[in-house]
Amino acid sequence: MNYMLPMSAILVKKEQETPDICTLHLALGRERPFVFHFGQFNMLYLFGVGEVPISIMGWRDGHLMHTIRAVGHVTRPLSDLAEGSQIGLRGPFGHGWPLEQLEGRDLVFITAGLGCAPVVAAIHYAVRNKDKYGRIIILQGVKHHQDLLWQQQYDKWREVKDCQVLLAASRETQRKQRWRLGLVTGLLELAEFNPKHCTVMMCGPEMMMVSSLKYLADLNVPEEAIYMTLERNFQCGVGSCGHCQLGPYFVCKDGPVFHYPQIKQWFGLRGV
Amino acid sequence: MKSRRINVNVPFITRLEGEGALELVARGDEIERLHLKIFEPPRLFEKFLEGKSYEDIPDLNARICGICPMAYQLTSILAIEKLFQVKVSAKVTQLRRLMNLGEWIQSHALHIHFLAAPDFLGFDHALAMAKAHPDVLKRGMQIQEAGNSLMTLLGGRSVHPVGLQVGGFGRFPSPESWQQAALKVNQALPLAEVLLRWAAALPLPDYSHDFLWVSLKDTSDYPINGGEIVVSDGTRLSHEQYQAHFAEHQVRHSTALYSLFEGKDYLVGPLARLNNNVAKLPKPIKALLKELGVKFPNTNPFTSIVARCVEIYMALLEAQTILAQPCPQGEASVKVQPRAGQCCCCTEAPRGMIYHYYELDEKGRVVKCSIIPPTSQNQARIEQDLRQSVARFGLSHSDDELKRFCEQVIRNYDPCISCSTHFLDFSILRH
Amino acid sequence: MTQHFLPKQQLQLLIDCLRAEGYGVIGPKVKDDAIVFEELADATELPYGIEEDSAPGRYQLKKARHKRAFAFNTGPQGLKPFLFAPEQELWRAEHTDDGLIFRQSFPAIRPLAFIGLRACDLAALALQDKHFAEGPYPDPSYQAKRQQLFIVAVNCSRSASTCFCVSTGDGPSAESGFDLCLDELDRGYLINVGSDKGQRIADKLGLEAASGAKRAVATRQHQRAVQQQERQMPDEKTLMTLVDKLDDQRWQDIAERCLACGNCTSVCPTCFCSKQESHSDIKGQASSQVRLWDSCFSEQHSYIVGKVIRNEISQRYRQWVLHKLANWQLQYGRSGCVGCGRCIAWCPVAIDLVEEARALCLGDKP
Amino acid sequence: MAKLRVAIHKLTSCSGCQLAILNQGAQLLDLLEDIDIVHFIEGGLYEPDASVDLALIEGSVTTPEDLQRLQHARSNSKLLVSIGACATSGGVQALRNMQDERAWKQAIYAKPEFIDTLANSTPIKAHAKVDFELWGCPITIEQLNNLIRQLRFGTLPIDNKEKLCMECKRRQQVCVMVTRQAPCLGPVTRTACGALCPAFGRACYGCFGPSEQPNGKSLGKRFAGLGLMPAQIAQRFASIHSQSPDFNEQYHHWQALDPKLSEEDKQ
Ligand SMILES: Cc1cc2nc3c(=O)[nH]c(=O)nc-3n(C[C@H](O)[C@H](O)[C@H](O)COP(=O)(O)OP(=O)(O)OC[C@H]3O[C@@H](n4cnc5c(N)ncnc54)[C@H](O)[C@@H]3O)c2cc1C
Ligand code: SF4
Ligand code: SF4
Ligand code: SF4
Repeated sequence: MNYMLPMSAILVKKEQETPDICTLHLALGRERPFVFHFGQFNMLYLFGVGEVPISIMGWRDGHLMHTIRAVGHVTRPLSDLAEGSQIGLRGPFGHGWPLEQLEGRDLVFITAGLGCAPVVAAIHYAVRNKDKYGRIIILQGVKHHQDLLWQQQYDKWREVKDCQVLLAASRETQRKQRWRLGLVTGLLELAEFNPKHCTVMMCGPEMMMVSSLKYLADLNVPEEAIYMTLERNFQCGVGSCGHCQLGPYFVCKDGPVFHYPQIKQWFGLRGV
Repeated sequence: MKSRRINVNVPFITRLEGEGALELVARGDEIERLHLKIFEPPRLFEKFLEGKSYEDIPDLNARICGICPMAYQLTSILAIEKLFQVKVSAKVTQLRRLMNLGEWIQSHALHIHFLAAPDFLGFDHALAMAKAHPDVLKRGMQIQEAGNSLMTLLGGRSVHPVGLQVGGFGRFPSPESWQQAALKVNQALPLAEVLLRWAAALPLPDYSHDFLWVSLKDTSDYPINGGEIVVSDGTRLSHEQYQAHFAEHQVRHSTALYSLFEGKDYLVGPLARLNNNVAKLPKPIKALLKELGVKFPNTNPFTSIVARCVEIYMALLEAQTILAQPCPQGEASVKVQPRAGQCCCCTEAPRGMIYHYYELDEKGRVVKCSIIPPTSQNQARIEQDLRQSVARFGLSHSDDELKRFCEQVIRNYDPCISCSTHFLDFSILRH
Repeated sequence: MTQHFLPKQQLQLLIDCLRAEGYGVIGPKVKDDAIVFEELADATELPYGIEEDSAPGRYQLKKARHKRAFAFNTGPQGLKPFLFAPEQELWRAEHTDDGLIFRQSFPAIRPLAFIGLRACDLAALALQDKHFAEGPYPDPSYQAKRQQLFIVAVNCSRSASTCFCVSTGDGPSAESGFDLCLDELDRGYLINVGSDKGQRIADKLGLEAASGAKRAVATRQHQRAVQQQERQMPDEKTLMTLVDKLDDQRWQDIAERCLACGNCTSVCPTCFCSKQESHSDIKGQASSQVRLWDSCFSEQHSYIVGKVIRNEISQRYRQWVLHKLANWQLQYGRSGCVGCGRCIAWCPVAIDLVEEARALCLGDKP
Repeated sequence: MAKLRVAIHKLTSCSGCQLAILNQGAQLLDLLEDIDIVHFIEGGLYEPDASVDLALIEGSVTTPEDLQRLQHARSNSKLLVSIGACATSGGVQALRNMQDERAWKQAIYAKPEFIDTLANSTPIKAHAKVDFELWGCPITIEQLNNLIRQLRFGTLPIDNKEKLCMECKRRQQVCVMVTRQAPCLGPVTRTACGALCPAFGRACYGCFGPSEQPNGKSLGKRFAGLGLMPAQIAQRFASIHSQSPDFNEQYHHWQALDPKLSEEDKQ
């Protein structure tokens, strides 16, 4: 693989999830499947506009999926692309979730806001391979309940045996069935899992992860059981551009999924 | 006889540098009132220059006009250098002239192709002309690029260049950029001849009439930033005598100041320059003019487009000669020592003579200044020309024809309304 | 290590030999009031009799009494811009009849020989090698340029006031990383061979062996350069304590002075940050992806949607120092500072890295 | 794809930024494949009422007419982009905002009552919603073309507020502040000009306006260290972008430290 040079990909299908979030289904111009780990990312390139790091959502029907929120210079026009358009793609880059090493453990997924793509991908995998794992706990926080992507998906997961789905809306005033008002961290006390034999995977705003860590500590979840994915500015995606540094780590190359003890010293500090 | 009441109103005369209006009031065959209205908001340059240091003046002055910024910079620099008794090297003087030539080339090329040519080829604007005459426009743009490249070579950019300073240049250009500019000039030079032939073949209406013209006249060269002020009536003046003979006054209809020579209107600009200096043209151009049967001095304002083409040709020829020499090296400026006093200078901007006057304090800060751009000087002349030419053209023409004619007459002068800092709105009121 | 002697007049011979081997020869010249590395036509273009007078925020060339070509120490840039170009096209995207295609861009690469690099430049090169050439994603154009490089180092016979390579262990004399290394004496050069490539050139020069006396002069020069250095960067272990000083008040003090202009990172021979831009042609048919030098002092460096992670100047200066002096050690096995002093001289507001590091690590009160 | 309909409006200015269109050279014809210029008085197109996708506004607001025309332009266009120093900060003519403007007019024009101007020269954003700004005096052809390209690609350009020093260093120019003690505004000025002034061996005078996080205070102090008097430092900030808040603040700060002024204050 030439890590520097994008390959072209065709946008075969676009699913509009919400007004500003869509899932792109991309056909790569080559036969063999695109090998990746959940939690890894690609650099997507829009002609003449630029490149952005986007997590890999999954692979379905021979197509690679990316879920994108239209927020700015690149992601807006990228989300406006018509089906049949071509873009560039480099990847996969970085380290994903250590899902293969977690057999037999309870899996706790904590996500908030819209940073859920890399975690949702992992949940899919875990549910599909349910027999390998213990309980699956899905904790998701959003601002308003209609912000939740893939509502039906969550409902389906609810039906899965040993799977617990807990939702929280932080800016809601009206109570709604199956929703808790407040922050995602508040859901932890409702979650039923074995703190001694679990793995936590987190994704979302750093503030949310910082406070989740406190709750997890209260629940006696060991730090070694915690993984998290981080977001930084990526220009190159391969640890060359220097933008993504967190202490001695290059988030793109050493992460974006980190084992918490590894980055503990640097995590959650202002302006680091 | 019952007089026809005519009312034409064109809010903005287009294809001028900057914007302005014209008001024409006529009763029957009599023009009662004819005003070139310039109402571009005054930018009060002369006032905010007060207190500014001689080092900052060239940069601020450039902003008077985006089309001929260099002329404003250099005129102030030359005036101040006179006061500070700075002697710059011959090399510096020559490079400054090269830069002036670049500005003439780009400004004239822009005027000819974007502003004037549509009049003669029967289009409303150059973009419409682009389809029918892409070659004409392309040629113009290539010549313009050559001019810009000279400005860029010596000033970093063609609009508000940064290379000039009191005492010389910040630095001499690099040999590579010198070569590049030479290449551009060499490519443009053959086009200049084609251009002149093209202009000479245009069906120019003949509206010759008597008027005064004023320009610099130098002993050796075609004048740009040297020589004395010469009026077509034979008067010769030093720059210092300018204020005694030329006076400005304000009129109600315009924010620009009117300038008169001993109470009379006069022309400045390429036609005035060429009329005074045709003898200084290089041989090949003289020969070509002869071949084409074009004669200067000429009192038909419509030939000013030809004058511009002549100047482009002349400028490119001279630029080629200068650029054929090796790229200059070494110290590009001399040290200057500010001193208090008064100074003034006239140079030839693309559109005609500019006059700058400064009074500086002992640190070289402006106490008072006065800047008289070419358009202020031409303004009275344009009105006079319109008065005569419109009468000759005939008021019986339709309003639309009249409007077009007036605009064309005005465009002969290439008034730069930004530098006189001003806007043109056309209205004809006929009783 | 046998040393040879090249008489002063024969320096041109060295240049000619290198050229005959197919190298473009790059060396120091005076340009725009500084020593810059540019293609040399011949030895006469070298900065004979020129030294620099540098201090925090100041760099001035002065005429010395001697006529040596390499009496200066550093210019604003060393090797970095040649290997890691300030602006470089990485690839081009084009709309063609076959759809969107991508083409890798390779800069024109030719063998270059550098004359006059210093020990600190070589140390910096070793660090850039680690970053650009030795990781899991090596940079192809860096590698290609690097392989073609021939280095003629020169040992410093004096130190500028901003130099502190002794304390970082990187100078003033080069120990490795060169093909040839010179000690400049009044009448010529001692030449040390550092590689087979270097040996081949040395053989062609037909050198005489250097006398003991000449070698003694070189040793004295070395000692003088060592003694002249007043600045002292704390040792690496001490520098690691910076990671415990994230909340030090000093960062705020520095931020009042720091312009966050990025000059220090741009002149630093080890800094490697870059950003990318897409430059499309006017027709929107082809677009090139361009890599540009960037700096951790710019806002965009730590920008993610919704926020700038290092939003304050104090945080950016902290990032620079923390990365350069401490975290670099974890990333590449040593501090990222080679003691060249460029960031001190070329800081427009005269911030002195050593002074700041000492204040932070050792509590020095400047 | 339909062409982008563009109107170019000029308020109070020197017309220099519009030249970014007319100085394109032969590539202008390529540009015109993509855009339809419908209003551009200097270019001979007069359609002030046409509705457009993009209005480019050159110049500052200094008269009631300027203001009217701006409001008109805003309501006729989907996107409004101010171009150049005049439009983004008030430009050079905003120097008058710092002075007693009425007295000025009297001095130049014998009959100031003929001239109708607003009290100040103000940027476009003071009067209308602005979608993007191109800074620079003048803007460059590259800035303009990049804007148009990015709009064609369905997005706006990245607003690059990086400091001039970065561009200067990338071009490997030698710092004039360090070698010549020139009072360079590069460390507080926006990138995009190509670091022209340092290339000519002189100090940047800030014609592209303030950069991100300009530490004007520290730079001003450095100028003092280089030997400039407070009034001279104030003048450095009172050039092309005197009314941008960052430069204005420094102007007032240093002007107040001018010994002559504080003498007068005491009296
Ligand atoms: C590992 C990782 C995974 C991500 N996964 C997803 C995902 O699955 N879905 C999703 O919608 N978003 C994801 N993001 C966030 C996404 O990268 C940003 O939203 C995107 O870069 C914003 O670019 P923009 O041009 O639209 O926004 P603007 O705010 O206009 O950004 C301007 C420019 O900043 C630069 N930039 C580089 N890195 C970033 C960054 N991290 N955030 C913002 N700007 C950046 C880019 O060059 C970008 O064009 C992920 C980010 C990271 C680091
Ligand atoms: S940090 Fe400063 S002294 Fe150290 S290598 Fe970089 S520029 Fe040189
Ligand atoms: S993070 Fe800063 S210090 Fe580190 S390489 Fe990048 S620019 Fe240099
Ligand atoms: S260096 Fe500064 S003043 Fe000079 S052109 Fe650039 S921004 Fe303008």
